[in-house]
Amino acid sequence: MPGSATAGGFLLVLAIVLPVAGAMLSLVLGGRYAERIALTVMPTGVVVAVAIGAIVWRTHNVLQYFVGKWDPPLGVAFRADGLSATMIVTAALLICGIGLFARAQFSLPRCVEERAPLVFWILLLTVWGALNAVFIGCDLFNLYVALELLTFAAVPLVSLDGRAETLTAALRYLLFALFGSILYLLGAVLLYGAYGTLDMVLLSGRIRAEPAAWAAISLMTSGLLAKAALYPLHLWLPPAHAGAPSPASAVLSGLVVKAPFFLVVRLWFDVMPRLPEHAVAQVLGGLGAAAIIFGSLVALRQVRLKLLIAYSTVAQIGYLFLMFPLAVKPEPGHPWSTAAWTGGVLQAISHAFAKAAMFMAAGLIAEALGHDRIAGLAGVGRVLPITVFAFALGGLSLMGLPPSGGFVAKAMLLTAAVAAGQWWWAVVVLTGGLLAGGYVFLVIARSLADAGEPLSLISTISPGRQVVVLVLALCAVLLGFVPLRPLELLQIGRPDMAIGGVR
Amino acid sequence: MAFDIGLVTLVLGVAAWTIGARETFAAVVGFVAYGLLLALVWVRLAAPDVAMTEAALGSGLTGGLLLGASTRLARTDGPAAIEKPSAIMRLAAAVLCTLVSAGLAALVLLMLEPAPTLAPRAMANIAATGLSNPVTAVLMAYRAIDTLLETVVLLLALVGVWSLARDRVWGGLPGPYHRADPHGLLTFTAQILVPIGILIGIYIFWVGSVAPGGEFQGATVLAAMWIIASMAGLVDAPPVTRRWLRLALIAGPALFFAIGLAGFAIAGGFLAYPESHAKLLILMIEVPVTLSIATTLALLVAGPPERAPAR
Amino acid sequence: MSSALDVLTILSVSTGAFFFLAGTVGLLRFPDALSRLHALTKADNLGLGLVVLGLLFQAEGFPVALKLVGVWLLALLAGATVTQLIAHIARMRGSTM
Amino acid sequence: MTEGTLYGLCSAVLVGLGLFGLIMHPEPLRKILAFNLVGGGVFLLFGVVARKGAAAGLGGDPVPQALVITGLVVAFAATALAVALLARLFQETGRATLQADE
Repeated sequence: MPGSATAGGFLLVLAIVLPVAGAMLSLVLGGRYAERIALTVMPTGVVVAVAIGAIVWRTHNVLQYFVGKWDPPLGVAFRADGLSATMIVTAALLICGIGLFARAQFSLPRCVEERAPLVFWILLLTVWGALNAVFIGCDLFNLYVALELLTFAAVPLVSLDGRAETLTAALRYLLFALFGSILYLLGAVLLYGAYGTLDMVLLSGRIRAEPAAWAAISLMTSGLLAKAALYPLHLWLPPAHAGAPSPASAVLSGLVVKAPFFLVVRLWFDVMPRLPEHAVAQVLGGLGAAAIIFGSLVALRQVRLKLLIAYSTVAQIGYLFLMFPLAVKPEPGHPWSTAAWTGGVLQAISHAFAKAAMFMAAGLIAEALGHDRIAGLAGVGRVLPITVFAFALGGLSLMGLPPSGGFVAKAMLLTAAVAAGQWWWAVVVLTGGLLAGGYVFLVIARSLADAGEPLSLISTISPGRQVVVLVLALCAVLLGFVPLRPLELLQIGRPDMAIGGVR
Repeated sequence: MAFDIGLVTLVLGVAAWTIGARETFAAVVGFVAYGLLLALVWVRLAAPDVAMTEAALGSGLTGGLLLGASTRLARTDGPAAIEKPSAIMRLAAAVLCTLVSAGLAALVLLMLEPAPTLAPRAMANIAATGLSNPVTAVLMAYRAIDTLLETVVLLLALVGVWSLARDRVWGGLPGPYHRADPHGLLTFTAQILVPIGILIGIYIFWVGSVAPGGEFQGATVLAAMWIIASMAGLVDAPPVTRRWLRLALIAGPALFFAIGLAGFAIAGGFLAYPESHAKLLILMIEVPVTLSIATTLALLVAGPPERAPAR
Repeated sequence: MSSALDVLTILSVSTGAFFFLAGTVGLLRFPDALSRLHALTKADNLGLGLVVLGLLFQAEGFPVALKLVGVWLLALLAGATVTQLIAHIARMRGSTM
Repeated sequence: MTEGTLYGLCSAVLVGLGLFGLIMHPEPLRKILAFNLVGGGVFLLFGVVARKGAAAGLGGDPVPQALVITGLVVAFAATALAVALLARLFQETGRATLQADE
């Protein structure tokens, strides 16, 4: 049985209500206020997120809330364990950074309402609320609604400029996402039919190794993979993430694709910890490895900066799935299994910061130059030193070089692979790092090259925006300095894992 | 049972037609029929609430939307211009989908009978909600958070649709213009049908607390009436920047949130209702929610602003 | 008493079903749009009317009977309007559809 | 075989049919149509589960029935968004396909 609701559980409700209420208020008050509302909601939301994290950290227990006082299976529960709390704080910090950055681009005129700014702020706030709903959701159908909310907020962000290419990208994204939702829903109904509940905690106690459970986990995982753009279901991602306005790209690449990944982790490790077979996990890892190699190779051949970063996202998503063959059976709770799990989650977080910073840096460069052709970047390092530096810091994390969050994450995956005797994953991690080094170096070397003649900028970039980008990139780096003890936060509420196994 | 077998055959036949039809328009017509047949299936499965939603929303409004789209996109280049997937691809997909079907069929045959159910729990607690239709009790009490998020989903879909307007028509009127013909038959029909339809919509919503029906079904009927009236040119959509329109759109979710939050104070939890006032509070939520859903559905069908605002 | 009503219901609904069948055959076999529409609406309106009439004998109470008649009237209205619109388009295109 | 099982088999075939359309149809509008068709099949499976869970004097478990109502509304919202995207794409390019320009 799930425990009772815990004190402070109302914070979970606030984490959803605040951003969504902000979005509705923006719609009603109109464009002139949308930006101000968003900028008011953001610090409040960060306070809520940090409070959730602090409570989970201090009490060393999960935060739980039964909506309407109806306990599962009849009602719907919200639940925040260490992993949820970490994701919520990550999302809050990133959304704030992106919001501050986007002010210059989506600032609102005082007299008439304009389409793009109004829509952008509403969508940004809703993405945030939907992400929080995914991170604390505990009921498979409630999570379906949250995922759809996330999709409907994310898709229009892609086509905000209304060009034919971005419209095509948005439509393709939507179709992939709908395909994914249908498979997910099909899995959910099979579970309900077999076990009479959709609550994850109850399900984890009832589930047995039988055909219905097998079919459900395969269908749901496949659906979520389409939404997470894991190779070979990645086709929609590069045009969508590269075509969106840069703050939107940062949200999409940094946060939105992490939501379906988060749910796969939940399903595999929390709902059905004893179910997945090693062989199936190897397949997932294999797809991850293919994504790393393919994404990185294609990124190397890109002509445009934003597309390069988007293909790098395809590759970095691959790393997330390397944790499955290493952390799933045969021995959950084994030190290497915990290391792999933690490494995978840390990769999700550090990539979120690094990739958001890199997309926004690319946005600034494109704004200054009027284009984002990699061949034409020479001299940018001189005019936008902070931006290029931030891009390089983000790149550090992608390559997995110290000091960075990416380094710790990849080192953990590497250690786990070696310890588990599955050396082939270690080869993939190292190769992926080298290839990432290649495409990041390509950009940095270009930017630092001598232009020969002074660059003609079409607009100047305020230092404030560059600093925001730098701060996000620094967050990715700082994750590498976090002592390992706080990583125990991630383990709170996870029955199967040996706490301290990461040491 | 003979009736059920006949119905299943029809449903499958129409579904195959919808997937296989050469013309998109024909496929859409097939889809509308498919929806109506599914509504019958829902009646056979003892789910009249779902049957009404399927007929009104799944078949009616979705069908209308797709019909409109198929005629609008009719001038697109013919099938010849579009690359057909190769025969091998088609074969692979066919094998894959057959496997999915076969697997699902096997699972259906393996399903427990009787299946695990929440019906006894839903009935045991229904007194606390003041409702007597268990489906409405699930939607408005036990799983009210789903319904609340769903109203937000609809709103967001509308923001998404509006975001597809061209910049110069922002603030303009949604959808194409329909000129009224005061002596036309459509105008005549609309004048008779719309008042009756509004009455029926309100009735379906009202009866939802005790009998099949509810806010989604009622709101869909109301939205359909607005669409008919606008097709006849009797009403026109307001400019999307109108404050009252925006208020009508968010009234439902906003009140839902407000009463949910008030639950912290009066019933000790988000979206909890004190037993003595549960029915009243649920009604207070349902009225604006019906209004907001109806407005949102109608505007979703109308599409993004297309006509520049009169300045 | 009730068995007499049952007989009436069976007769009426069966006749109604026959008209539906006839209408459908007409829709499939008649040569041009206008006569197809004619077959369809004539037979269907009559068919539905007879089905409703048959069900009236089984109705429990006045409100249910009123709803049944309402269904028929609304179907008549919708059918007539749609037929008119289709016929209009058919004539404008001058085709046999 | 009960009627529930019969409709369950029907939904299994519908899902397969719809998925085939969703994957294979090159035109986006047909994909959207197929998505709705699969949706109908999946929802039907909810209905079958509900029917098999008939208890407490009810003809079916009300929880999955309510979920279907929510699901139908979400599917409509998805369809409306997809159709609007497609219509705008058509306005911009005169085409309603997903072919890349490259």
